[in-house]
Amino acid sequence: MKSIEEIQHEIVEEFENLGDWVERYNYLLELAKNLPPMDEKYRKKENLIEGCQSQVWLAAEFKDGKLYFQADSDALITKGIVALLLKVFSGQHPNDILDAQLWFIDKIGLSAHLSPTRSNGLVSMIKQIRMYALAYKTKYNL
Amino acid sequence: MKSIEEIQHEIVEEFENLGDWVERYNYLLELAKNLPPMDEKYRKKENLIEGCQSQVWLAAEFKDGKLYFQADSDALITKGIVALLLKVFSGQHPNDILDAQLWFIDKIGLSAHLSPTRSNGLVSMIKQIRMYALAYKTKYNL
Amino acid sequence: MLDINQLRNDFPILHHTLYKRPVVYLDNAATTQKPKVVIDTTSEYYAKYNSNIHRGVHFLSEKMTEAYESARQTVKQFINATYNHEIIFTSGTTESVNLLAFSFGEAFIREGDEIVVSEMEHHSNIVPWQMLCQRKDAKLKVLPITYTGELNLTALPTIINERTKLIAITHVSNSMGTINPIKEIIDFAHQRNIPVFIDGAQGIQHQIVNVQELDCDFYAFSGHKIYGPTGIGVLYGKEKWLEQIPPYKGGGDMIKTVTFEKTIYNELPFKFEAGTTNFIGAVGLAAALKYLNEKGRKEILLYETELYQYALQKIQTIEGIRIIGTSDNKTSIISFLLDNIHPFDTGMMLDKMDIAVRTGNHCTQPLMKFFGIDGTVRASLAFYNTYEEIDYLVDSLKKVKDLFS
Amino acid sequence: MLDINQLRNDFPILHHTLYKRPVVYLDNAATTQKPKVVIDTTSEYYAKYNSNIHRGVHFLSEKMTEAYESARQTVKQFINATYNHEIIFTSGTTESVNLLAFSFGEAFIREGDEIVVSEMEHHSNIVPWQMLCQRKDAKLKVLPITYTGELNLTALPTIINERTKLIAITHVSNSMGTINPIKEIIDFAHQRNIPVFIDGAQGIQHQIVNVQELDCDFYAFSGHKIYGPTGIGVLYGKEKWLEQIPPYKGGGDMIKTVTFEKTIYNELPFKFEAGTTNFIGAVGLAAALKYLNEKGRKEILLYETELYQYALQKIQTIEGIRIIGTSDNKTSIISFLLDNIHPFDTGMMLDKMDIAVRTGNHCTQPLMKFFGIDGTVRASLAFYNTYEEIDYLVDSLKKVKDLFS
Ligand SMILES: Cc1ncc(COP(=O)(O)O)c(C=O)c1O
Ligand SMILES: Cc1ncc(COP(=O)(O)O)c(C=O)c1O
Repeated sequence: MKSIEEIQHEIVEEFENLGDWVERYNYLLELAKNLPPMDEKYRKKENLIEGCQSQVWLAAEFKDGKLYFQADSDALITKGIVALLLKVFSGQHPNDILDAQLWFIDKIGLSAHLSPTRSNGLVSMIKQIRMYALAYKTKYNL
Repeated sequence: MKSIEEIQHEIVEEFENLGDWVERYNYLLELAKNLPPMDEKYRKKENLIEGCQSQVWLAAEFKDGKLYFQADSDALITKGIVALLLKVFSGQHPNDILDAQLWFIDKIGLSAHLSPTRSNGLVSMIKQIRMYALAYKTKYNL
Repeated sequence: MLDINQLRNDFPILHHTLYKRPVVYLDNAATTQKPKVVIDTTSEYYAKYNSNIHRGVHFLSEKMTEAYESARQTVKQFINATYNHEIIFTSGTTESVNLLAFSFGEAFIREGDEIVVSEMEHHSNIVPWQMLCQRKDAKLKVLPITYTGELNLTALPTIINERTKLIAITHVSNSMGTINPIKEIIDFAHQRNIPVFIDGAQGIQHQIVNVQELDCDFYAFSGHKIYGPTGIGVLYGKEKWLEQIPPYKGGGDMIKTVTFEKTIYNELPFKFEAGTTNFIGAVGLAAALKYLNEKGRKEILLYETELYQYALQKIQTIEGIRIIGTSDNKTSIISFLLDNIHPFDTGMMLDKMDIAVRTGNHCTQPLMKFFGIDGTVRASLAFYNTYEEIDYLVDSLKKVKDLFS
Repeated sequence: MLDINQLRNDFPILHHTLYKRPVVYLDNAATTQKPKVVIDTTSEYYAKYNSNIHRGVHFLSEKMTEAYESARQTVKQFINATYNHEIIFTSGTTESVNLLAFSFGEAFIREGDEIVVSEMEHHSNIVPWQMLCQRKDAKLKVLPITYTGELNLTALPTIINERTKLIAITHVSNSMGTINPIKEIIDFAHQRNIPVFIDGAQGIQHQIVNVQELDCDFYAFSGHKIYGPTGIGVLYGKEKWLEQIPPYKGGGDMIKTVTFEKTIYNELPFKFEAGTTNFIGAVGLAAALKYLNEKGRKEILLYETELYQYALQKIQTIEGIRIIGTSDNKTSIISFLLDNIHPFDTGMMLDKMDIAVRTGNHCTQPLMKFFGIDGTVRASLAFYNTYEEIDYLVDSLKKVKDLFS
C-alpha cells in the first residue's frame, strides 16, 4: 500500500497532465462513474452527511489494522472528489490518517470544493474520516 | 395691524441689514430677551410642546376677531424664533393665519430650525398656531 | 427604447473577467448588482456627510437627516404609499417579516388564531410566522399550489375562517417566477376583514408596485435585490395598522421618554426604527430607485419581459430540460433541471464557463418537497442581461449535457 | 509615535469646509468618521465581488462568502473570542441587545425573574430588557450610580439575588465617558453563576477588549462607532450560551430544514443570522478593524488618553462650566453645561463655528433625571482629533458665553 503522501503526489501528477478545466472535470466525472457502488447495507441514514448543495454517504470498515472506506454522493462532481479522497485515505492505518496533511486538493485547483462555506458535504466527510480513525485508534489502542 | 405679508417683508429687511451669523444670532437673542414673559396661568402642561432638543410653550387668546399668542421656550435661540413667529401671527385674523404662506424663515437663512427633524418644538408650534386659527374659525363661523 | 449596452456600462461588476470572460450574472434573484451611482452615492455620503441622524443639531447631522428622510420620501413615492411615515426602514425583507410577525403578533394573535401562508413561500416568509405561532399557540395554515406552480385559489375559501388573522403571500415566487394574483387575494381577504402582507422581495424589481391601488396592508422588500446596498430594506404598512402594533426592537430613537417604570414610544415611523439605522444604506437605496425612475421603469420592465420570454423559449429547446413552475404568468426567473444531472453539477460547470446561477432549494424547501425534488438550477434575470447572454447560457447548458452524457 | 496629521489625511470628511473651515468633529460617540480604506473597500466589493453568500456555487458567491467569513475572523481576533462562530453579525448594538433580550429571554427568563441594568445605561440597553420583562412578567432592577457618575458597586450585593438571571452593563458611559469596572462586576456575578452582558458600543473603540480575559458572557458593539460602515454590528456570545438560546429572527440561512410542521435550526453562527446579511457592511467593518490594527491600537489609545486629559483640563478652565460625570476613570467623552445656557443654544452656536457636538439627553434619560438636568453638551473625541481642535473648542465656548451673557 502506498502512503498518503505518495498517493497525493500521484494524483497531482495525474492532474498536471490534464489540460483545461474541461479535461479536469471530465476526469473527475470518470472517477465518479468508476467509483464502486456502496454496499446497500451502508446506504442508511447514519452514514449520510447532509450538505446544503450535495449529500455524501460514508461508511468505514476496519480490517487487519487498516481503515477501508466506501462512499457516494448524489452530485457527480462531489462524487469525483469523494473518489479522490477514498484513493488517499482508504486502506490506510488510522494513525497515518490522523497524521496526514491534506494538500493535494489545493494543488489541483479544487480547493473551492473544500471551503467550509461550500456546504457540499466534503468538509464534513473529511472530518468524519478522521473521526473514524480516531475512534479505531482509541478502541484498539493503536 | 400690518398684514402677515408686510411683517414678513419687514423682518427680512431687518435681517438683511445684519452682517454675519454672529450678528443675526445676537439679534435673535435680543428678540428672545425682549419677549414679554408668558402669563403664569398659561404655563401649564397643556400648553407645552415637547421637542427633543428644546421645548416651547404656546397659548392663544381670541379677542375682537383676532388671535393673540403668548409663547416661550427654554432655549434662547428657539425663543428668538418664537418671538419672530409671534410678530408674524399674533393679532391676526384666523382666516389670514390659515391662508398665510410662511416664507421669511427661509429667506433669513434659519430654515434649518424649522426642519421637521430638528425636533426643537418649532414645527409643532406653527402647526399649533394654525390649529388655534382653525378652531376659532370653526367656532365663530368666520 | 433602452440601450442595454449603455446601461451595462453603469454596472462596474459586469465588466470584470472571472475565469475567461466577464461574468454572465444570472443570479439576480439572490442579489442584484449595483449601478455606479449607488456605489458613488454611498462613498460620497461617507466622505462628505456622514453623521448620526435625528438627534443632532449640527450641520452634518442636519444634512444626513435630510438625506435619510428624503430617502424615505423616495421609497414612499416609488410604491405610492400615502404617507412617508408608512415607510419603515429595516435591514431587509427578512427583518421586515420578523418585525411584522412580532409586532402584529403581540397585538393581534391569540391562542387558536390562524395565519395563512402559501406552499411556495421563501423560508423568510414561513419561519417568522412559525415562530410566532409557536409562541402564541396559534396555527399556521398553508394555501396549496398547483402543479404548474400557481397558488390554488379555489382552496382559499376553505383555508380561511373566522380565526384567520393574516394572510402572508409572496408577490413573485423566488423559485419559479410565478406572479401571484395578489390583488385578487387582497380583495378576497378584505371582504372578510383579513389584512394581507405581501412579501415583495421578488416583486418590487419586476413589477410596478402601487400599494394604494393594491390596497395591501403590508409590503416588504430588500434594497440589495433592487440594485441597492446590502443591509437596508423596507416594511410598508398602512398607517392604521402601524399605529396599532407595538414596536419590535427597543432602543434609541424609538422612544419619547424612558424611565425605569415606564417607557413611552415615539411616533411613526421612528417607533419601529430603534437605534442607529443604516442611514447610508437608505440613501444608497434611494439612489437605486432614482436610477430606475430615471431610466424608465416601464421601459425596463418591457425589456425584462421580452428577454424573459426569449430565454424561456430558447431554454426549452434543450432536450431533456424540465422547467419547474410552468405558469403562464411568470417573470424573470427560470428554474430547471437538466436531464439527470444534479443541479449542483450543472451550477459548478456553468460557473467554470463564467455563468453565475444559483442551485439548491432556494430557501423554499416546502416547494421542493411539493415537486419531489431536492433543488433546481435557477437562472434569474435583470434588465442588464442581454440576448447574447441567454444564447451563451443555452449553449453552455448543452455543453454541460455533453460532458455528463 | 502616531503622526496624527498623517492619519487625518485618511479621513476625507475632515477636509471638507462646512461654513468657514473644515469640521471640528467632536460627535464621535454618536458615530465615527470613516477612513478612506473603509469607503474604498466598500466600493470595491460592490464593484467587483458583490454576490449573495453561503448558498452560491459560483465564483463571485464564493469570493464574497470568503470575504464575509474572513471578516468574522477579523472580529474574532480583534476581541480575542475563542471561536469564529461566537461572532454574530447584527445591524448594530441595538439589534445585538434586542437579539439577546429576546433569545436569552425565551430560554431563561420566567415570571418573577430579575435582570439588572444600571442607571447610566443607554436606552438601547434599557428598553429591550424592559420589553422582555413586560412580556415575561419579570423585573428590571437598577444598579444606582454615584454623584461622580460611577456605578455604585457597594449596592450590587443588595440588588442581586437568587432570581437574578442576567446583568447588562455598559462598558463605557456614552453620556459621561465613565469606564466601568466590568471585570470586577463579571467576577462578582460569576461567583453567583450570573451571566453578564457588556454593552460595548462606547468601549470597543477606546479600550483593548479581550473577551476571554474579561470572561464576559456577551459583548456587543456597532460598526459605525468604530470607523466602520452603518448597518453592521456584532454580538459576541460564549459558545455555551449561544448554543442554549433559540434564534431571534426566522428566515433564510438560519435553518437546516423547513417543513410546515417543524423547522430545524442551523448551527452557529448562522442560527442567528437570518436572511441576507449585510455582507458588504461586514467586510467594511473588517477593513476598519484592520486599519486600527495597522496603525497600532495601543498607540492610538495612548494618544486618545493624552488628548482627552488635555481637553478635560483645558475645558475646566472655562468659568461657569459644569462637567457631568467626574469620575477619575473616564475616556474620550466630556459632557458639560455652560453657565445657564441651554445645551441646544450652545450646540447651535458651536455649529456655526464649524464644531460638531451633540446636545440633549444622549438617549440616557434616566441618567439625566439622576442629575436633575434635561441634557448636556457632549464633546466626544476620536484619535483624529487634535490639540488645536481642542483649543478651538475652548475658545469657541468662551465666545458662546460672551454671546449669551
Ligand atoms: C452605550 C451605548 N449603547 C448602545 C448604543 C446604541 O448603538 P446603535 O445606535 O449603534 O445601535 C449606543 C449608541 O448610541 C451607545 O452609546
Ligand atoms: C420571496 C423572498 N422573500 C424573502 C427573501 C428574503 O430576503 P432577504 O434575504 O433580503 O432578507 C427573499 C430573498 O432571498 C425572497 O426571494
